[in-house]
Amino acid sequence: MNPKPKFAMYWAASCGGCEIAVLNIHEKILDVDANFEVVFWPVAMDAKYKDVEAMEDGSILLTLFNGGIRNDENEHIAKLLRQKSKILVAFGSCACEGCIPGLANLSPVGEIVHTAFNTLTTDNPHEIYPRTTFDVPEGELHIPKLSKVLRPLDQVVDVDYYMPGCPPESHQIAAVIDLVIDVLHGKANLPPKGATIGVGNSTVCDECPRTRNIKFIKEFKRIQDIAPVDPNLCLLEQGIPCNGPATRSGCNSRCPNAGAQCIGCYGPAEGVMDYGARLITAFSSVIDANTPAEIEHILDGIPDPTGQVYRFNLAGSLLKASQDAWKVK
Amino acid sequence: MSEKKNERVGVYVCHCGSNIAGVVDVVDVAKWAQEKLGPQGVIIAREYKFMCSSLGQELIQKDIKELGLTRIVVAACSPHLHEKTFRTAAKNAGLNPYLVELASIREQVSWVHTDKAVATAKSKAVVSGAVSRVIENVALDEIKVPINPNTLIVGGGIAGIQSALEIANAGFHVYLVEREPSIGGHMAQFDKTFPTLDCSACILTPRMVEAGTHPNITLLTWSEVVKVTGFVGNFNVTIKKKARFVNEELCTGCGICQEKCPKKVIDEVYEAGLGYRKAVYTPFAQAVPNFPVMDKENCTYFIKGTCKACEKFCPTGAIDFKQEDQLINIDVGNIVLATGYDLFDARRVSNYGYGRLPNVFTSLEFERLSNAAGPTSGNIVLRDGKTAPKSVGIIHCVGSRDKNFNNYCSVICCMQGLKFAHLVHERTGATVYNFYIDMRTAYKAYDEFYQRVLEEGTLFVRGKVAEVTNAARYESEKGKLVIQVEDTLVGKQRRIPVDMVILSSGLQPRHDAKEVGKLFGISCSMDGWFTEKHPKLDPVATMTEGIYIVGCAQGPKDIPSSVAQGAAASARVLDKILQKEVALEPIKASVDQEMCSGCRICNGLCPFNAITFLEDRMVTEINPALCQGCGTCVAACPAGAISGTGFSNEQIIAQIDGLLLRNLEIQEAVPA
Amino acid sequence: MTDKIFEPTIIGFTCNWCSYRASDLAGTARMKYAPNVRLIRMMCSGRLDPTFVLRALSGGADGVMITGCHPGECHYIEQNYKALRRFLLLRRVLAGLGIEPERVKLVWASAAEGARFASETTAFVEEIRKLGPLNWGKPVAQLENLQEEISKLEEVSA
Amino acid sequence: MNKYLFYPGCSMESSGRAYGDSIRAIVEPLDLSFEEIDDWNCCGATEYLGINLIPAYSLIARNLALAAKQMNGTHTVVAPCSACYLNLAKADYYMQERPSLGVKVNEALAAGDLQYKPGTLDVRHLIDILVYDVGLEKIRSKVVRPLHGLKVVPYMGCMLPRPDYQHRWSDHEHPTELDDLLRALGADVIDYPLTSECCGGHMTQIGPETAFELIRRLVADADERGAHLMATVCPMCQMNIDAYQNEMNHYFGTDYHMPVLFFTQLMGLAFGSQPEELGIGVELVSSRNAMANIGVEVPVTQEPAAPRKKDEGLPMPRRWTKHEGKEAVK
Repeated sequence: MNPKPKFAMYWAASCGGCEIAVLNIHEKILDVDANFEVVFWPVAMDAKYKDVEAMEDGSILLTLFNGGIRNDENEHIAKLLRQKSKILVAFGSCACEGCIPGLANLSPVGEIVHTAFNTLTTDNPHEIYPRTTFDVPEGELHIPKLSKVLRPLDQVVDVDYYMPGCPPESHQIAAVIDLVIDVLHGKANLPPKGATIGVGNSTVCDECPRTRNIKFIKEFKRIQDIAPVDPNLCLLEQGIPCNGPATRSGCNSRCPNAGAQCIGCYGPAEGVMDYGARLITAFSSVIDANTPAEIEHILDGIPDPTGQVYRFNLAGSLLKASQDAWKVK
Repeated sequence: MSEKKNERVGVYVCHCGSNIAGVVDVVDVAKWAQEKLGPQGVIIAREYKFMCSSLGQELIQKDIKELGLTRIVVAACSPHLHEKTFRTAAKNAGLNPYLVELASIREQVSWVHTDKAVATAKSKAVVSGAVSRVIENVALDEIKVPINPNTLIVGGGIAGIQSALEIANAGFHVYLVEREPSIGGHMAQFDKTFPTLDCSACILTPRMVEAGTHPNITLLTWSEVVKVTGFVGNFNVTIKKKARFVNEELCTGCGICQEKCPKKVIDEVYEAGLGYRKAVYTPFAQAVPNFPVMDKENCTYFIKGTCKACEKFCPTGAIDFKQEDQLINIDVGNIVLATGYDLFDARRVSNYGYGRLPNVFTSLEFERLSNAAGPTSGNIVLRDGKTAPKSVGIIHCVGSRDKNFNNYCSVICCMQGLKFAHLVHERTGATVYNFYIDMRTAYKAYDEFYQRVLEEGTLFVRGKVAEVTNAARYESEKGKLVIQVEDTLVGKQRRIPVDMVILSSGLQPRHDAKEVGKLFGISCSMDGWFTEKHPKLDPVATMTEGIYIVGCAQGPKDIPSSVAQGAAASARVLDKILQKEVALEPIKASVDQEMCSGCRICNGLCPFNAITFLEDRMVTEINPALCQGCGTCVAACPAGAISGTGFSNEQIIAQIDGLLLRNLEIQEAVPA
Repeated sequence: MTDKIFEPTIIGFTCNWCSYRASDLAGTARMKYAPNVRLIRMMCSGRLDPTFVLRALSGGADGVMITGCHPGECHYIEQNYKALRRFLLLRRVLAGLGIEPERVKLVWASAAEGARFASETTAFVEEIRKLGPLNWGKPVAQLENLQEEISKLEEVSA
Repeated sequence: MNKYLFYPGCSMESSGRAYGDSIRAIVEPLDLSFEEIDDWNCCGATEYLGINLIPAYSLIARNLALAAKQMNGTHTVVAPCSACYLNLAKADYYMQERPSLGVKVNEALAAGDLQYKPGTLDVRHLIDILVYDVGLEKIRSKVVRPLHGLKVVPYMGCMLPRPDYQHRWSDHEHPTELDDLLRALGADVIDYPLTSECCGGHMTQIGPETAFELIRRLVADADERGAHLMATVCPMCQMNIDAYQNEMNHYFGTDYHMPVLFFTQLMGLAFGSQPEELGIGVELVSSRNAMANIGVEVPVTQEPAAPRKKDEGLPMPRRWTKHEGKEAVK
């Protein structure tokens, strides 16, 4: 039989949760093994970049790329895998739209480095900072250089498909893998390029079982400040800024089911240009006040509006995605 | 953003004589559009002296046919002026009218900027924006809905009566709803009407009777509208018919009940608080209908549980203490609001002493005083009810043109003041002073009336009265009302003692105008008058299709203008009725029910109740007929499931990019 | 470029019934005002989707002017209040992104207030001129060269 | 026990001692507690603001600053004198209205380690407190000796109702608070059209003739209306009309005898205090005859019924109420 198609998975700036999610598909992983030859997957197996560099272009059928582009190493591998892969999937919220690491775009790199290496929470008596080059007897060592901002994958290379989620739900991953396998056996066709896969076509509320009424919010509260939270009533209706209304469905409203508000990891619905904008209108639309003073007072209930509406999407947002963000080279 | 469209766009830059060409280099703009916007799909860009001329329009039509243009941009004046013109032109050339965009380079550029280079540059941007936008435009068709031929008219004053008669005479049914027991409105309270001085009742009552007996008019007095749903052509209205406690079938209007009723009450409404009525009453002799109503608050029976004098004496047993309010539900196609005005409460101007000084009267009080049918049978006397005044001061602009109260001019006060002057002069021979800021006697035969009053010897003092006091400083002022005023013509402070002061109070929006506006889905101006669709070109229509405003509800005006508006609105209504169906602007929002998550964020946003939530399918739906196209819900939908025709996201985003000239390097603009 | 005064580019959103007519009136009355604003007509200020503002700012506009009927005077009865609510939250979010909230301004102007429209426009252009070109990427831009930053830090370490 | 910060003002210890005494007499029965502002200073009266704004405002603001330091539980400053009230209110208002002024004044205050943030305090006049906080009901309930038969004209003076920065008064042209209060004491209150006219203020010092004319108008009209006495809320009004009435009579060759008492003195009487405790008798135009009207047992007369009688007379419109005002203005 002809050789199995090649599969690769890589983590750039990410937490590793996406890998866990992939492994979480249980026995389905065997199908992956049965149908694919895993050629590159740093978390799961040992492999060298040079091996990948040695592969011929387009030789990898499917690459799941998770994590955003935060340093020159990430960027190098992203470009490399793009070159070697037929299908490059931006896998997980980080690769799709920056996710939590993307929030770092709100602060200068120097500040980030400083926070990481020299604040109360860090035990760094000699104030030793990373340097990009270091001489050792064996020669000069290089560590990757941080870029100014974190970029979602598609701001660096061309992306075939997007699979959001922090991490993507295992059942969705399984479904996607099934799909690809079906495609391999000619039982199905690939979705159009650029499509978002492994998601529903509406927003979280669509899957959320909580009852909903017309909303008139006089006060926004953090969930921990409400006792008791009504288990059956829409959280937003209870004054909790829930990102569900604007967040792509597909997770079976995991968080609201668990009694917590949706934080938006599945990103915007189809065709939405800016996720944050949708939440801004969502929240402001339910405010029940007409005078600037009253409205401002109600808005005070959302302590960090920017973080609230862009928690997962800052790097992918309209403003951060606009040309000039990366001009400085 | 969206994939490249292959539209064939024609751009037409208008010189508007020198209006545009004088400041904007139109030739350059056209040339630029042809070159730079070519990649976007501009295949022809022309400039012409007057695009709106028939030749200009033919130019476009010719290109549509010969060059197969699929989109048109006309860079000329404001869309509010000629959008229709060019849409129609396109339509006649077989292109959907909604594929035409106007780029305003006159009102928004050439008329407001001076630097030719800058103006030309801005014009390019504006054109570029319009081109990007028009490419995203989609063909739209007007929405047609049938029209119910019945009409509701709210308010039975002269404006409402006029409107009702016009429509009824044309053969269509009218429901005339009046809050008070009788139609007639304020005009029924007046004695004479300026400038001709014909007796108000004499000219009004025939109209009232006609309205009351007209086969096509259903009169609903002592009633109020409580609920309105639906939309132009198809309104459903709920009316509360307040209990009269008099059976209209049995009552003959003989009036015995009023005679026998032992309870005397001050009549705050018809007699302006200057006279009395009974607890069961018809406001005035010629009331239409002439069934009395029982005033529950004051009726001895309702208070003490005994009396029933009226019931005992009623020859037809029409008195019915058990009667209850009833709700009537009707369907109408159009609604005319003729809800009138409230008189400015003169007690607010405390330095004029009304309410404190007995012999200070308001205009409405004076109308009753001078009315032959009034409490004094037309004798103009002081509040003691007998003494005739020897000198009378008439103060204009009370509560009007005063930043402490109302900024606007109440229009009628000057003529009213002159009328009063004449009546006082004629009936008492007293010396009459008129205190005015400016004498405003516009309109036919009005100024002639002013001249006449001047000749009669009325004294005019130009100046705003500071105060009216009964604190005498000099012997001559003892027992008089002293009017302290700066005579701005003489440049002196004057103290003028008089026996009687008449305050020519201004007109105010009805105290409940805002609520009524909400009820019918129309808005009020900052002063509180109902807002017309266009102050000059569409004064009786409102933003809400099928709802019209006439008379003082729309702003202060005199009887002739009110009557004219009443008739005008009827013409508009009849036009609608005769068309049998009405075309609605196809600017509407709609929900993609696949994408709608039923989050209900939008549900609270529509003041026109166009948005409904389908509990069964847990999705939201928009009724296109009710939707007014404001687009608030479109902007609000967090799932991006609501889209709006005419002003879609694609159109506006494209226009933004166009205005910012990003479309010139659109390829680079889209990352990755 | 740098030596001559900065001419901001501003996108203005107007509602069809009040503020756009106000701008028309300013035109018919030949009132002169700053040419930096390019208008987009919508049916109502309630149509304003924050996306439009973000798109404008990310597309090269230095400021955005949103205009509508006076509160209580909206031709759609109360939709301008909804615009107000969005506007206030949007400003907070922009501030969080390092964009001066003053770059987005809300102006009420009735159809009769051509003069107001003109003066408010000119005033806003001046405000933006003071703020300078939009450089919302500030936190990013501060960091011209990462190498320098880190080498600086290195000196500190013994 | 309602607590207030109290700014007596200079006259309370001199020309207007009777006012001070009578206030002390009514505070307790109405269980009010007035805490005097420590180290307060003159408010500059009517003159200083006309001479030099910044120092004048600073002089006033010092009191506000001190009061602000002292406020515990209350943020209301009560001034019994109209001039004091107006000045304090004015300073508070304009420091907010014109930030530049606020800054300058605070600079000045800083010299004394003081500062005042406008809007911190509520500046109110005594009668405002009595009518709107204590309430007429309560006052009526404390009356043991109704003033039936005492014909009084209520004289508010011009500084109290105007300018009405905080909309405290029923009406700034013809305020009725004093009327209502006196009525509550049982007095026969006469409608006094001049209630908010000027008493001459400091014109008595710099242009007596002008002041005399103003005083004459007030006294003459009160006399015309058959008043036994005038009740006032302002030490300056009281002094002007009381102390200069004689000279005024000389000047015009008239012979008016119109006693002027503080409304608090009448309250004290109604509450049962003795005239001497209330400083009644110290006035120059003696109120002895006037007082006789209540000293003796007079038959209880009803409050004047509504002017409308059963005869053919026409009814009067309802009286204007503050409540209606709120609605009308909304």
